[in-house]
Amino acid sequence: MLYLYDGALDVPTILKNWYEAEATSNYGAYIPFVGTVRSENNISGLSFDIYEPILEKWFDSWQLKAKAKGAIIKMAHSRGDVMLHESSYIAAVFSPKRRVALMLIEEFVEDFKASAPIWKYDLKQNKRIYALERSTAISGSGILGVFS
Amino acid sequence: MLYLYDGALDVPTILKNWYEAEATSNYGAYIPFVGTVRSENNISGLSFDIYEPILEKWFDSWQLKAKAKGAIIKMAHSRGDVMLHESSYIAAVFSPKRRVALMLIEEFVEDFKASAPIWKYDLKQNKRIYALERSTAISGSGILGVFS
Amino acid sequence: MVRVEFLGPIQKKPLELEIKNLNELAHILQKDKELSEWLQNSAVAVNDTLVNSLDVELKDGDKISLLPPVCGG
Amino acid sequence: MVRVEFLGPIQKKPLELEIKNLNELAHILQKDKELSEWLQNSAVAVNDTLVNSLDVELKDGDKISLLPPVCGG
Repeated sequence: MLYLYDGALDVPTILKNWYEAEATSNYGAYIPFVGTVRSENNISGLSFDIYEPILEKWFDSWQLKAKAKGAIIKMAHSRGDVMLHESSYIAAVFSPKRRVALMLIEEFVEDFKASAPIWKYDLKQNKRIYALERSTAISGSGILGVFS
Repeated sequence: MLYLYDGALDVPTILKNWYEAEATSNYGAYIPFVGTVRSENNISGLSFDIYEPILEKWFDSWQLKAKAKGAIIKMAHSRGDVMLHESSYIAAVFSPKRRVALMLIEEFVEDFKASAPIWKYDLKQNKRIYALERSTAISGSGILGVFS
Repeated sequence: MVRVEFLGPIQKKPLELEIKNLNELAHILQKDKELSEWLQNSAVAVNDTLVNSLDVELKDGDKISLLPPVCGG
Repeated sequence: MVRVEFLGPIQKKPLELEIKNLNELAHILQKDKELSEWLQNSAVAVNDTLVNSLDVELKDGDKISLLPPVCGG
């Protein structure tokens, strides 16, 4: 339940499809998180690279954590360019109970920001500039830089 | 931005309308919470009474709290009967930043459960039974019961 | 005259009472045995604002609401 | 032969190296001045599993990936 799309996400359709897919699964809470490209720093948009093999493993490990609490997670992300006010990211939790859903969406989104192998670039004057200062080194980074 | 409906909510349409209404407001995060009627205790559905004057005041006070953080809140709730696997509640936060949105949706939904003047009834064999054991006394309750 | 409304599951018609404060209301309602549990677990609003104490003076036309335990969502 | 891939913003073609462990890889990559910052802030995966130490033996056909700082969403 990891969906990658070229370009911007069709948010209403994805939210509708996910809601309807779980309509009779007896989940009491559905919490999507939708991330949209904001106008700041004179960008015309953002662009994304994704390394899918590790993203899939990371997502599968979260799906197991969710399952242990009776919940499920769905996620959609854009590859390539996403322009101002378009959306590039949706994560959603379905859970029988609201407390689990509220905790899980927060933990998932924060770990996504820290760990998911996705790289962000600002689109500015036809250039694609790596957003290093807004990026986070994955836990365990730097081992190849230590003199041994 | 408080919407009350007779019967079940049309979740895909509401999520779509809210998303599109704020599409160019430059919010980076949109987090809806959707509450759906679960099959449990042999109920055929739930039913709700709402006291609107106090609900509106409560909601307005939250809108001010959200505004102080640059965010907005929208909420939809059902009046009357909502059957199994239909949805009765949507709350959503729009915020420039994800941290504010994640904190706010949690605080709002928890306070909603504790404070919003809405009463829930189980629908069971054509009876409407007040769900006292799942309900929460509003802060300050009981002052009329103290002998004075 | 003050109007007293019983919200949600409290199955009781509104009252019109000649009272000057919430203390008087507490005395009157405590005589109604059917209300005793509701008085223990209900919040009180005067003119749609929740109050936390009985030290509230009332005037002609005020509206008092009793709000039993809630469960939206 | 081991294949080394540089992901995301690291603008470098994959390498094919005859190495037996990650320590050897560290020595080789540290000679490339253009990589020095990336080595400090990148995570390392062997066959798409992240590793936390250089004490990893490598075998023919293994794939090593360097993952610079991430920012999804």
